[in-house]
Amino acid sequence: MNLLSEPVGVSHYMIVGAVMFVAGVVCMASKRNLLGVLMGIELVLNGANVNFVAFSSRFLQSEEGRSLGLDGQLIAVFVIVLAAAEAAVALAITLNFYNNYGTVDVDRASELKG
Amino acid sequence: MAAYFDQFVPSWLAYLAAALVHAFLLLNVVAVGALVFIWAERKVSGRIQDRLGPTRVGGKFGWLQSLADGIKLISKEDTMPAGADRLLFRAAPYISLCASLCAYLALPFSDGWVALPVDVGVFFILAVMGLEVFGVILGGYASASKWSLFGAMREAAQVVSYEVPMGLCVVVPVLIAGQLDLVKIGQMQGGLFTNWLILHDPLIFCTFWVYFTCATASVNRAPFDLAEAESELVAGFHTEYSGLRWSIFFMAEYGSMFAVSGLAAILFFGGWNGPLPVTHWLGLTAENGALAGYLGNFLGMLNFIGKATLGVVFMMWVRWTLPRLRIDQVMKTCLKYCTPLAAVFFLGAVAWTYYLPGVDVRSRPLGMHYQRWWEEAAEGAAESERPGTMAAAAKPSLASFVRSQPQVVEP
Amino acid sequence: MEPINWHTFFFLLFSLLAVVFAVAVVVASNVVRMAFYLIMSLGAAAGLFFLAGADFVGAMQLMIYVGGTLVLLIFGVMLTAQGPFISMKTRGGDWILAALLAGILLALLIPAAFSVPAWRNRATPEYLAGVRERPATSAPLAMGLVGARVDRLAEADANRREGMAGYLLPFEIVSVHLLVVLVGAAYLARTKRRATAERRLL
Amino acid sequence: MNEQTLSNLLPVLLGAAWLLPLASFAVVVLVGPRLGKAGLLAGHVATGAILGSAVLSLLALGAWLYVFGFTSGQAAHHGGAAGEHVQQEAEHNAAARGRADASHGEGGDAIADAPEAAAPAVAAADGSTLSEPVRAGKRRARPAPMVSLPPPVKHAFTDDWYTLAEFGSLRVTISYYIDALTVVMFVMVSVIATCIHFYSIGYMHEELHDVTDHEVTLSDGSYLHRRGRFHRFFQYLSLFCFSMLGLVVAGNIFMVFVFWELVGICSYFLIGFYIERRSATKAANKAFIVNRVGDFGFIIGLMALWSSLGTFAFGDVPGQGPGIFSQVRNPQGEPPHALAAPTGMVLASAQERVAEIVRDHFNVPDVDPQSAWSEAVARSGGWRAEGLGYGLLVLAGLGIFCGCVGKSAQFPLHVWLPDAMEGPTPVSALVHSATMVAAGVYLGARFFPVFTPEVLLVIAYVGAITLLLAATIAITAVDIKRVLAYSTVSQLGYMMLSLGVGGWLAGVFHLITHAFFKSLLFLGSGSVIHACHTNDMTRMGGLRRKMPWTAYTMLVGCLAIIGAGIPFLIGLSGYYSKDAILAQVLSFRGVNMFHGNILFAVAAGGAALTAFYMFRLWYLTFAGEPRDEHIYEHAHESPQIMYVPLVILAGAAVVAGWPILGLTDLLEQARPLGDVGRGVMWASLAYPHEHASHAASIHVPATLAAAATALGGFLLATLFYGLRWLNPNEVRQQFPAVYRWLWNKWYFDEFYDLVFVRPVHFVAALAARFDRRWIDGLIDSLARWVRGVSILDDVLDRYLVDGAVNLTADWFWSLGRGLRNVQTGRLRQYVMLIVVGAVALTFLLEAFVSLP
Repeated sequence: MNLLSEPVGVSHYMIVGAVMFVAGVVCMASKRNLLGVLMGIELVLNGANVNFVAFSSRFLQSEEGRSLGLDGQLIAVFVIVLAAAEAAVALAITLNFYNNYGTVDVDRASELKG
Repeated sequence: MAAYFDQFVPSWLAYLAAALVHAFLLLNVVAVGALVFIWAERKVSGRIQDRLGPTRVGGKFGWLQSLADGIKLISKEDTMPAGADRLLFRAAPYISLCASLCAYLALPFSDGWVALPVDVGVFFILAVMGLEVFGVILGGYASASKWSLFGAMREAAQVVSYEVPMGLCVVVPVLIAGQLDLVKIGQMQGGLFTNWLILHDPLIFCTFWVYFTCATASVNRAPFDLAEAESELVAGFHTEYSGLRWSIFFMAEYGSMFAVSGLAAILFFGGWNGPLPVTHWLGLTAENGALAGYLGNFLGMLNFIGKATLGVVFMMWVRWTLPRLRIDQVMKTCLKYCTPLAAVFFLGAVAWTYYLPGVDVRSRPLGMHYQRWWEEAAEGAAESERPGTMAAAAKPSLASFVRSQPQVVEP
Repeated sequence: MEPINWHTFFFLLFSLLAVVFAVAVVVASNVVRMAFYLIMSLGAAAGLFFLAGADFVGAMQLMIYVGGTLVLLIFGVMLTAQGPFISMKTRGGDWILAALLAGILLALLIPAAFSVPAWRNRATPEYLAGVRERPATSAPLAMGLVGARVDRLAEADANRREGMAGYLLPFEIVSVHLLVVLVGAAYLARTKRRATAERRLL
Repeated sequence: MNEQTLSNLLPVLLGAAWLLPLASFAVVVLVGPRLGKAGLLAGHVATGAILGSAVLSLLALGAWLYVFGFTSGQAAHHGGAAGEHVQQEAEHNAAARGRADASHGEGGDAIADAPEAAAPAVAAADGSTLSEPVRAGKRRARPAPMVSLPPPVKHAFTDDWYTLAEFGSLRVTISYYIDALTVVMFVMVSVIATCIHFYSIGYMHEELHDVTDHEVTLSDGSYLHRRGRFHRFFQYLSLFCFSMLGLVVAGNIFMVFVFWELVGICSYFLIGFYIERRSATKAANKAFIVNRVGDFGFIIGLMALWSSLGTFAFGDVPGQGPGIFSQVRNPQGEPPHALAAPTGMVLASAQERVAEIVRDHFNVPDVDPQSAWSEAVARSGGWRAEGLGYGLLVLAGLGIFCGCVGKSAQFPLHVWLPDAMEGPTPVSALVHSATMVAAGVYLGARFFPVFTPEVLLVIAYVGAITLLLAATIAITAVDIKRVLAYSTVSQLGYMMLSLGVGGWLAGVFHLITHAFFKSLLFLGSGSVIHACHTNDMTRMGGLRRKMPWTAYTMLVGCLAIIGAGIPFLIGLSGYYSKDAILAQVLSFRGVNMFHGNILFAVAAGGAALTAFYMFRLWYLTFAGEPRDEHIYEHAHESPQIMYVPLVILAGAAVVAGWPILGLTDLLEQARPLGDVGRGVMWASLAYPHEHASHAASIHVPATLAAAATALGGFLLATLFYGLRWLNPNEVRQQFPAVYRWLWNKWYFDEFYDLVFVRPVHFVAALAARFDRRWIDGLIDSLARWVRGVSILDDVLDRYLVDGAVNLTADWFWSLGRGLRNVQTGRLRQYVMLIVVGAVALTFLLEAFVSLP
C-alpha cells in the first residue's frame, strides 16, 4: 500500500493534467461532431488548469515558499472565465453552423478549403 | 470522531468508520427529513384545501403515511422503456440525489457543526445544487419519451436562468458579511435578532424575497414546477420512472428544498442563533466546558432546523395556494423581474455599505469576535519576528481598498 | 501496514475518475454521453482542486465549467435527438492517427512531469503540520483580483513580497471581454434563416 | 433734431429698411419650405420684413419732415395748383408779374408770363443762360423776399457705407445718396410692396398645396402636376424689394447698375414663375433680353462717365473728389450749377491737344511733368467754349437714357412689358408700379442734371411716341392685364415726356401717383382674374354685382388714371399729376413752338385715349350684362386679405396728389440744382424753368385741356360700352386695316423678328456652318491623330506593361494554387498539425537550445 500511504506531489497532478490534456487533444482531433470538438477544448483547458492549481497548492510542496501561491489560482480562474466565454461563442457558432448546414459534422464545413 | 475511533481500530479503519457515521447521519437527515416533509406536504395541502389529509396509517395524524408509501414504492416493479439509454436512465436519479446531498456537506447545522468546513461554503452549495438539474436532464433524455424530454428541457432552461438572479441575491448578504464561509456568516449574526442580516438594511430585506422566489424556482417547486406539469406533460421528466428510482428523485427534491431553506436561514435569519441569545444567558458556551458548548450547539441546531422547516412549509403553502405559471411567464419572471431587481439590490447594497459604513448594525456576537484575514496576516507578520514595516506600511493602503468593509471594534 | 494517507486516497479516487471519464469522452460516440462523461471528469477535477486547497477555484469549476458544459449537453440533446446525427463515427484511420498523436504527446508530457526534482518532492508531515489546515482562499483571491496581494503580506522571503500588484487590469480586461463575448454570442446565435433544401444538399 | 442728427439717422433707418427684405430673402432661401405648412410662414416672413421696411421708411419720412418741413430754400415760392394755395399762388403770380415787369427786355425771363409772345425773343436770345435770369430777375424785382431767401441748397446726404474695392482712382463702394426723392421713393416702394405682399398671401394660396397647371400639357396628354412654390414666390418678392430699395438708396451709378441688374433678374424670375409654361419662359426671356439691349447703352454711358470723370458717385462724398453732379454742374461756376461739359470730358475730347502740351513739357528739361496737367486744366476753359466735351456729355446722357428705355419699356424696347403679364398678377402690380419700370423713370429723374437739352428732347419724343403707341394698342386689347400693361407703357411715356420737356417735378410726381393707382388697378385685375380664372374681358361683364369691393376700388383707380377731378377745385391724384405734365408741355411749347405743338397734341390725345380705354376696361368687366354665364356664376369676391390692400391703395390713389399733403413740396426739395439751359448743338432748343408752368396763362388751358380730353374719352367709352349706343364691332368692320394694325400691336414683334431675329438667325446659321465645317474639322483631325497615338500606346500597354504584370500575377496564381492544397479546411487535420508542430518544436528546443 505504498501508493496509498505516500503523500502526493505536483508531479502526480501533472500526470492527471497531462492525461486530460491529451484526451482533449485527441478528442479535438478525432471527433467529427462539432460539440465533441468543443468538449475536447474544455478538456484541454481543464488539463492546464489542473497544473496551475497544483503549482499553486501549498499541500503538494515540500517546503513553504515553493508554491506559486495565489497566482496559480488566479490564472486558473481566468482560464475558467475565458473558457466560459469561449464556450458561449463556440456554441453560437455551432448554432449558426447547424442553421446553415443542417448538421454539426465539422467535415462538412470545408468552405474554407483552398 | 476519527480521533476517537483511532483509539480502538487501525487508523485507516477509524477514518473510514468516522466517514461512514457522518455519511449515515447526513443521509438520515435527508431521508427522514424527506419522509417527514412528504407527510407534512399532504397534511398542509389537506388543511389548505379544507381536508384532513392522511389519517389512517400510524395513528390519528397518519404519521406513518410516508413510510407506507415508501414500502409501496420499493415493492413496485422497476420498469424501463425499451428505447431508453440504459446507463443514463439508471444514473440520473442518483446524480440528482448526489447533488442534493452534496449541498449538506457545506451546510452548517450549528456553530462549527459542518461536515466540510469549506472556505467558500455559499458558493459551494450553489454550485452543487446547480448540478441537480443535470440528473433531471439526463433522466428526461434517457427516457426516450417526448414528454420527458420536454420536461427536461424546460427544467434546464428554468434552472439555468434562475441561477443568475439567485446568485446575485446570495451575493448581497455575502457582500455585507465580507465572507463566503457559512460558519462565519452565522457567527456574525449572534446575539439579538436585530443582528440578523435581513434587518441590516432595507435592500437586503427586499433581497430575501427575490431569493426565496428564485430558490423556489430552482428547486422546481410550484408555482414553477413546469418540468413535471401533469396537465401538459403527463408527469414531465419522470414520466417513465417508477418505483424506487422515482422516489429518489423526490428525495432529492425535498432535500434541495431543505437545503435552500437552510441557506436562507443562515444568510438572512441568523442561522442557528435564536431571536434571543438564550444559550449565552444560560452559559451554554464552549468557554464553560465541552458539554456546555455541545448543549448550546445542539439547541442551535434545533433552532436552525426549525427555521429551515419553516421555509419548507412556506414553500408548501405557496405550492397549494398559487396556480402554476406558463413557461413564458416563468422566464419573464426571471429575466424581466428577478434579475433586474436582484442587480439593483446588489448595487444598492454596495452603495449602502460604501456610503454608510458607520451604519453597521451587525452583531457584537456576545463574547465572540472574529478577526479579519488581513488583521490576521498583519499579526502573523508581527509575530514572526520580522520587521513590521511591511505590515505597517500595508495597513493604511489596504484601508483605502477596503473602505466598504466595516471596521470591527472590540466589544 | 502503513496508515492510509486519506489525502492520497482521495487524490487517487478523483484522479482516477477524472482520467477515466476523460478517456471515456474520447471513446464515446453519443454526444449526450460524451457530455455526461465530460461533466464527470470536470467534477472530479473540481474535487482535485479542493484537495489541493483551491476551494474557490473548485467551486468555480463546478459552477461555471460544469454549468457551461451542461449547456453543451443541452445543445447535444437538442441537435441530435432527431436521430440521424446521434453518432458520427470516427473513422478507423482517424483513430490510429489520434492514438499515435496521443502516444507522442504523452511520451513528451509524462517525462516532463517528472523532469523537475522539486515537483517530485512531497510534502513532509512536519511541513504539513506547519501549514494551517484550511487556508482562506476566497478573500485573498478577491483582493488579488481588485489589485491587492494581501496573501503576500506574511511572506517570509522579502523578494517575494515585492511586486504586490494584483490582477486588477487582467480582471477588468476579462470582464469587458466577457461582456463583448456575450453580446457577440447573442448576436451570432440569432435565428437568421432556416436551412433550406438547397443548403442541405451542399 | 437737426440736420446733423438727420445725416446720421437716415442712413441707419433707410439702410435697415433696405436690408430687411434681404434678410427675409436669406431666411426663405435657407428654410423656406420648412416655414409653416407648405411654406406659409415664408409669406409672413417676407411680408413682415417689407412691413418693417415700410415702417422704417415712414419713420425716415417723419424725421425728414421734422427737420426740413415742406419747404426748401430753393423752392420757397413753389405752390401747387390747388385751391388751398390760392393765396400763395396769387403771391407767386404777382411776383412773376413783377419779375416780368422788372426784367422785361432782358431775354428769356419773360417767358414765364407770356410764353407765346416771348418765344421769338427767347429764340433770339443769348444761349448762355435762359432760366437763371428768372431767379435773377426775381431777386431784382422783389428784393425784400429775395433777401430772405437762402442761397440755393439741396439737402442731400451721401457717404460710403462700405468700400468693396479700390483700383487706383476707381472706388467701388456701397454708398448712399439720400435726398427727399430717395425718402419719398422709399415710402412709395415699401408701402406699395407691403400692400402687394399682403395681397399675394391671398392670391398665391393655391401654391400652398400641389398645383395642377391646366396651361401645361405634358407629352402624355395630362396636365402638369407639381408641388406648390409659395415660399419661392415670396423669396423672389423679397429679393425684388431689396433690389429696388438698393437701387433707390444707391449713392453711385455703379451700385445703381448692380441693383438695376438685380431688379432685372428678379423680374425675370417672377415673370417666369410658372416656369413650366412655355409662354412664361418666353416672356421672361424676352423681358431679360430686351432689357439687355437697353443695358448695353447704359454701360456705354457708364463708361463715358467714368472714363472722363473718374468717379461713380452722384454727390460729393466727404473725403473724395467731386461727384458726377458737381462735375457736370459746377457749384462754383457762374452761374452756379449751370450745365457745362465737365473738365474731364473736355480733356478727354481734346486728347490731341493735351498730348501736345505734355509733349512740350517733357521736351523741356527740369520741368515738373505734373505741371502739364495743370496747364491742360487751365486751358480747358477755352476748349470748353469751343464746344469740346459736350458731345461726350450728350453720349453719356443718351447712354443712361438707353438703360431707362429698356427698363421703363419706352418706345423701341416697349415690347417686353405686355408679355411680362405672364407672371402672377401681384408681380405685374409690383413690376408696373413700384419697382421695375419705376426704376427707369427714377434713374431718369436722378440723372436729370446730367441730361443736356438735346438729350431731353430725345427723351420727350421717345416718351411721346411710347405714349401714343401704347394708348392706341390698348384700345383694341381684350386681355384685361394687357390693357393695363399698355396703359402702364403709356403712362411711363407721360413721365418720360414730362422729364423730356423739363418737367422734373411733374414727371416724378406722376411716377408716385401712378404707382399708387396702377398697383391698385393691377391688384384689382388680379382679383377679377382670381374670381373668373380668365383674362379675357369679352367673357366678363356685370361683375360689379358679384365683387363690389373690387369693382369700385377699380373705378377709383380708373378715375385716378384718367385724371378725373373738378377743374381748379379738387381731383384724384392723377388729376394733379397729369395736369402738371400737360402744363409742362404747354410751358415747353411756349419756347419751342414746333416741338411743343407735336408733343402737346400727343399728350392731349393720349389723355383722351387713356380715358377711353380705361373706361372700356371697366365697362367691359364690371358693367352691363354678363357675357359668359358660367364665369359669372362662379365669380366671387376675393378674400379680405386681398381687397383690404385694394381699399388702402384706393385711398392713396385718391389723396396722394392733394396739395394739402405737400407731396410736391417735399419732392421740390429734391429738385436738381441748376436749370436745364439751352442746347449747344441745337441752339434753338431752349427750356423754360419748370415753375414757369404755374403761370395761370399756362396752367388754366392745361387744366381745361386735360379735363376736356378725359371727359371726351370717358364719354366715348360710355357711348360705346357703357350705354351701348354705338357698336364697337361696326367701327371695327369699318376700319379693318386700322384695327388689324392696332390688334397686331403695330407689328412691332413681327418687325423685330424680321429686322433683328431673322438676320441673327441667318448669321448664326452661317457661324454654325463655319463652326461645323472648319473648326470641328480641325478638331476632328486633331482627335484622329490623338486616337492613332493612343492606339499605339494601347498596344504598348497591353503587351509590354500588362504582359509584365500578368506574368507576375500568373506566377503568384500558380504559387497560390500549389499552396491551396495545404488548406484542406478540415478542422481535425489542423488540430493534428498543431500538435505535431508543438511536438516538433519541443524536440527542436530540446535539441538546439540548452534549457536551464
